[in-house]
Amino acid sequence: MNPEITLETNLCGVRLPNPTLLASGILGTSAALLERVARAGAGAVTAKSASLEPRAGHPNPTVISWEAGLLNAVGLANPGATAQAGILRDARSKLATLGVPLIASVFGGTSEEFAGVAQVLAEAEPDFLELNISCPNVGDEFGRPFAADPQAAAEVTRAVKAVVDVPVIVKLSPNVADIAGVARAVEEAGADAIAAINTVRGMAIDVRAARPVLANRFGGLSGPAIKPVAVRCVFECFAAVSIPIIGIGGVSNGLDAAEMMMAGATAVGIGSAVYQNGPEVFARITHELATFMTEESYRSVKEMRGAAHK
Amino acid sequence: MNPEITLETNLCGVRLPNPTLLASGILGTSAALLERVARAGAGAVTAKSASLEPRAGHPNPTVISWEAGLLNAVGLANPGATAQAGILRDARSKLATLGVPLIASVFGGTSEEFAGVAQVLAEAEPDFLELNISCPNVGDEFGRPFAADPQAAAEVTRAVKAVVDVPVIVKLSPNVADIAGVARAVEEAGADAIAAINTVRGMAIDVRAARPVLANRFGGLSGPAIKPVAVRCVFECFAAVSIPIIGIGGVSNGLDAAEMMMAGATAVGIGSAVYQNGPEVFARITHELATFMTEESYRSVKEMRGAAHK
Amino acid sequence: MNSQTSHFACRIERVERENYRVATFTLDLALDAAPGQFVMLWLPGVEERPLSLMACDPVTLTVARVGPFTTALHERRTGERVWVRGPYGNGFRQTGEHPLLVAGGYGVAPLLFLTRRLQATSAHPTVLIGARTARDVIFVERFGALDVPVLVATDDGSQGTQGLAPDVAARAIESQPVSSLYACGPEPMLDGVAALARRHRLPAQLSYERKMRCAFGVCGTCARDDGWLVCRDGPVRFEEP
Amino acid sequence: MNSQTSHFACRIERVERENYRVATFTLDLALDAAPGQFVMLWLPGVEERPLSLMACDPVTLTVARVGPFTTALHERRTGERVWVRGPYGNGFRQTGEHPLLVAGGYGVAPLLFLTRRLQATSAHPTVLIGARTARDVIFVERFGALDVPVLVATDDGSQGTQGLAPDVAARAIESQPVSSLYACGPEPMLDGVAALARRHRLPAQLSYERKMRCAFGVCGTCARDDGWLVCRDGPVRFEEP
Ligand SMILES: Cc1cc2nc3c(=O)[nH]c(=O)nc-3n(C[C@H](O)[C@H](O)[C@H](O)COP(=O)(O)OP(=O)(O)OC[C@H]3O[C@@H](n4cnc5c(N)ncnc54)[C@H](O)[C@@H]3O)c2cc1C
Ligand SMILES: Cc1cc2nc3c(=O)[nH]c(=O)nc-3n(C[C@H](O)[C@H](O)[C@H](O)COP(=O)(O)OP(=O)(O)OC[C@H]3O[C@@H](n4cnc5c(N)ncnc54)[C@H](O)[C@@H]3O)c2cc1C
Ligand SMILES: Cc1cc2nc3c(=O)[nH]c(=O)nc-3n(C[C@H](O)[C@H](O)[C@H](O)COP(=O)(O)O)c2cc1C
Ligand SMILES: Cc1cc2nc3c(=O)[nH]c(=O)nc-3n(C[C@H](O)[C@H](O)[C@H](O)COP(=O)(O)O)c2cc1C
Ligand code: FES
Ligand code: FES
Repeated sequence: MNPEITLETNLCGVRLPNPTLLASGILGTSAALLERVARAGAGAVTAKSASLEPRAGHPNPTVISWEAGLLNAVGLANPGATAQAGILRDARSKLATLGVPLIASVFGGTSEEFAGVAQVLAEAEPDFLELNISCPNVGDEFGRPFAADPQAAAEVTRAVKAVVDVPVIVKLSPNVADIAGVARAVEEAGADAIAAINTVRGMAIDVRAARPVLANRFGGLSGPAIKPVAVRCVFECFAAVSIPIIGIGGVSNGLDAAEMMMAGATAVGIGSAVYQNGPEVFARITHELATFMTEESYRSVKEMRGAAHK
Repeated sequence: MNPEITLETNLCGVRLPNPTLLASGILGTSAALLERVARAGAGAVTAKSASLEPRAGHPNPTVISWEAGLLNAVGLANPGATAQAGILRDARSKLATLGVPLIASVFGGTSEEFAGVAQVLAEAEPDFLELNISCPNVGDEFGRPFAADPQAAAEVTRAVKAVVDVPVIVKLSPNVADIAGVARAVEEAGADAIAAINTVRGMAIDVRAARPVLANRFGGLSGPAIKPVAVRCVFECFAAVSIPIIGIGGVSNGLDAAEMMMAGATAVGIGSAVYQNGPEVFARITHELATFMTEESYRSVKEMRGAAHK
Repeated sequence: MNSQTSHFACRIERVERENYRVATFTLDLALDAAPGQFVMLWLPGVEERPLSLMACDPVTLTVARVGPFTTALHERRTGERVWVRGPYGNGFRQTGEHPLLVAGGYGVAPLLFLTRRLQATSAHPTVLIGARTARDVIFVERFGALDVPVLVATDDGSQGTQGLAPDVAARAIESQPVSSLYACGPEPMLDGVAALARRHRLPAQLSYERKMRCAFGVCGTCARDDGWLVCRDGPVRFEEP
Repeated sequence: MNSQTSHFACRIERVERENYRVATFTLDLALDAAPGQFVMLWLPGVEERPLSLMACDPVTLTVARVGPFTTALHERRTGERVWVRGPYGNGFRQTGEHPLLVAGGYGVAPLLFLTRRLQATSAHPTVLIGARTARDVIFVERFGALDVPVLVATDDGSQGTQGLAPDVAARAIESQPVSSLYACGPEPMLDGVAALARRHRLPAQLSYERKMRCAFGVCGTCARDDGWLVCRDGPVRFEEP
């Protein structure tokens, strides 16, 4: 790698060795897995979203692949906040020596529950708390996600900010008419950063079974199919807010990562690309990004940020 | 084709020889092209959306392809309502002998404009008027599409229904938090059918140019990438309304068409698939659909409608 | 997803009872797969679960009736449909001239597949079937038909040698040439075989099970404590001597 | 779109002036394409337009400066970037032993490409370059270097034979063996060549132009009155005798 190039990323004052990070819900179910992904080259890792009580998740099929991506309705399976705090503590000590920050992910059915879970997880001292207000797969239980409405999104943000000190990332949904409006609302409510996007609500029907493939019927699309949606959302958010943005959705190579940053992302989340490449995808993407930067004479990732807005 | 199988489709009392139809904005720019697509096997054809005044559309690049679909921001280029009425009249006489119905597509910046254009086009006596309240590519000029808001969508529908007699299809957008709510609103406002979906708002950035590829920056995604979104939207609309639904989005073979119908579609719109196969795609999809029906012992397309809701 | 359907819809061509709780299902589907790989079998409205391939052309599955999903499958008749996606995971690799294959329960299935593949090479496999009691012993005839030596071990001695499979395997290692170990069965059995392999400095390949969702290394459901993913890194784990 | 970029970013390797308004641009990009096919050239911030291939390896384009887009291209220097997608459309097919190629304006470009390909077969092409006046005549040396007979026709007789290209072509048909016609140039010239072909019952291949958007048969922008799509069905149209 060209020694003149730095991939170091500053996210809300926290140093990431590179701008790629593991998105929530992909492999982040245990401390050992989070460590494995960090060792494989991720610049930060996000744990699976946790709720107050343990959740079994939906029955199978819960995750399927198709040509252009994945469709999932895992249904937020997790061991509950207290057990999750244990996983996070364990992960934090494993990650410390690697210099890879840890992002905890919070889910709740109400603002109060979000705040409660956030408090429990914050005790494990992760570097960030991410609020998953945008899961499209638990609507039957919880109704429309908070991210569907600017007011509701702001309220959750405020409730959590009131009880924790750690920087708070709010994860937004693409399944709205105006994501920029939601971004503005959570920024005003005190969010330290935005993550965009969670999955795009979708469905697949098996025509020979004449029924939806996912047991939950609806699910979230991720992977290459949604990259243009994610890039558009990040672009719109960048124009609307001044807090940093984690760009997530369909990134599977270094040029995709550069595209996200040019749209306005400070860091780039990677999920479904693990499907093709395993955890090694992080090292590959980082390498491709550095090669691109050398070719195009960028010396730091910061120089790329928002470049497509000029 | 198995003689016991019928693909005949009844859409608001109008007979379509088969359930596939040409989606608006694809090839439907002239009477000759509409006739060509009808001869190639489409069960109905939709003309390009027309506005009151002629529109040049956006500068190029306006349409690009990528692995999982197309991204376009043609910007509703059209010759204006009066010239369009001429094209429609010409098309109608060409289509009459083929027994292929004609759908005119209406665009306007206000409810009044929608009604005005609808009146002009209705004079050409198309079989249907489709209201394109969901184009994601003219936001800079017209603000958010009417389809982003149930009230606005209902208002446009009412305005048009008040001035025309021909059946009115309202074309919805997937770029909303709750498409079923919009579907319900336009049904109450008198819509005779729903078309779902228009394109998904997206963007592509060329990283070596460090700028959006489309001259309009934002564009609409279509093709295979959006099929799961379209299937989900049709499924949600079917559960919400009782008027017929035209399922559109990413259909590129007979099984996709069956999937759309099982989600709840009465007829199936096809656009981007023309890219791979040319107008011959209609005959191929119809053939594949008939083969599937034979294999699975469906005798009419009606039997498939909504099958995945059971 | 149709153009690129996530699952193959197929029909059951044949059902053969192996014993009171195990049956073998042959489907009208051919896959290109290696022994040790598995598929996800979906019964719409019921569940979707991982099952090892006993053969891949046609796809053949040997399934123990243990709970709701496997019961639903056992109730399906010839001609009825099931849905399959896969194959997934990494299969067994060939090591050594005189492999000893240790099978517990439906673990016989992938090892029968492996035996067929090994016989196409210069290897001379021996199979050891472990079970609680005689009525749990299956596949003796299937292996016999392949002309491989078959040892049987039952906990109660009601068939073959009395003893746990790893112990009986240990005795075999002392009495005949054994160059490598393969095992598929309950985890305590795998642990026993792993210990045996370490003791005798033999390379071992052990096939593990965990609850699964995606089956392709994304969701993290199937991780072992050390972060090893059964679906993607396994299900076969290599223990070098 | 990166993983699957819509455009290739490339650099201009060489610029050669052909005359007061036409220049030839060689890019550092190789495509697999046939004569008659075209690419979409994008100048970010300016426009994207169709241009015929004069060669495909490396991609070479001969462009007349006629308006804002072509002016912007003419202002680019060696080493600067342009973006390309394609190739698109259907190229020329080989017909006959003695093809006559009629070129108007920058229509010489695809016909030079065609000449090279025809020379790799048993055909003996003759080229006729039509232009308003001597200073509009380009590519005489390029064709000369290929050792093909080159006829020139100018409206004012300032170079070669005086007359419109189709008329001069008609005289050629009477004086030498001609088995087929190819033409690329302004539409009135194509109409003239089409009439000539009908009169002499010769197969003809004519390359058309229309305003374009998608270039791959989706948007309908480039349709002729009869519903024929220049980008997808053409740009080359076959007129059977
Ligand atoms: C790689 C692999 C290969 C397998 N191959 C075979 C085979 O060839 N034949 C066979 O009979 N069984 C096989 N199994 C086990 C099979 O998947 C379980 O027996 C089946 O899921 C039981 O489901 P049930 O509803 O009938 O029983 P349950 O009552 O649900 O469970 C019975 C047992 O199955 C386990 N189980 C539950 N859910 C899952 C899940 N999603 N994934 C995996 N295990 C689960 C439980 O932990 C329990 O031990 C395999 C499992 C794996 C992981
Ligand atoms: C298949 C095809 C191959 C072509 N090959 C060549 C070539 O090899 N060399 C060359 O110099 N030119 C070629 N052209 C024409 C070239 O695209 C135009 O000259 C160019 O678009 C002019 O753009 P401008 O902005 O410079 O001029 P403008 O002032 O915009 O227009 C000048 C002329 O170009 C036409 N034009 C405008 N927009 C378009 C558009 N989007 N697509 C096509 N034509 C348009 C106009 O009708 C007008 O006649 C080709 C066109 C087509 C369709
Ligand atoms: C199997 C799976 C599980 C997921 N679980 C979560 C989750 O628990 N919390 C969350 O915020 N996002 C979750 N997501 C969304 C991802 O974090 C990410 O936003 C999305 O997949 C888009 O990125 P990608 O295209 O790189 O996968 C999940 C995605 C997948 C595929
Ligand atoms: C190039 C292009 C132009 C379009 N123009 C229009 C239009 O004018 N009016 C409209 O209602 N929809 C328009 N659409 C949307 C299509 O009608 C259709 O809803 C969408 O492309 C999804 O279907 P598909 O995946 O089969 O293409 C256009 C789509 C494309 C690709
Ligand atoms: S089952 Fe999902 S990672 Fe193994
Ligand atoms: S340019 Fe779009 S159809 Fe030809």
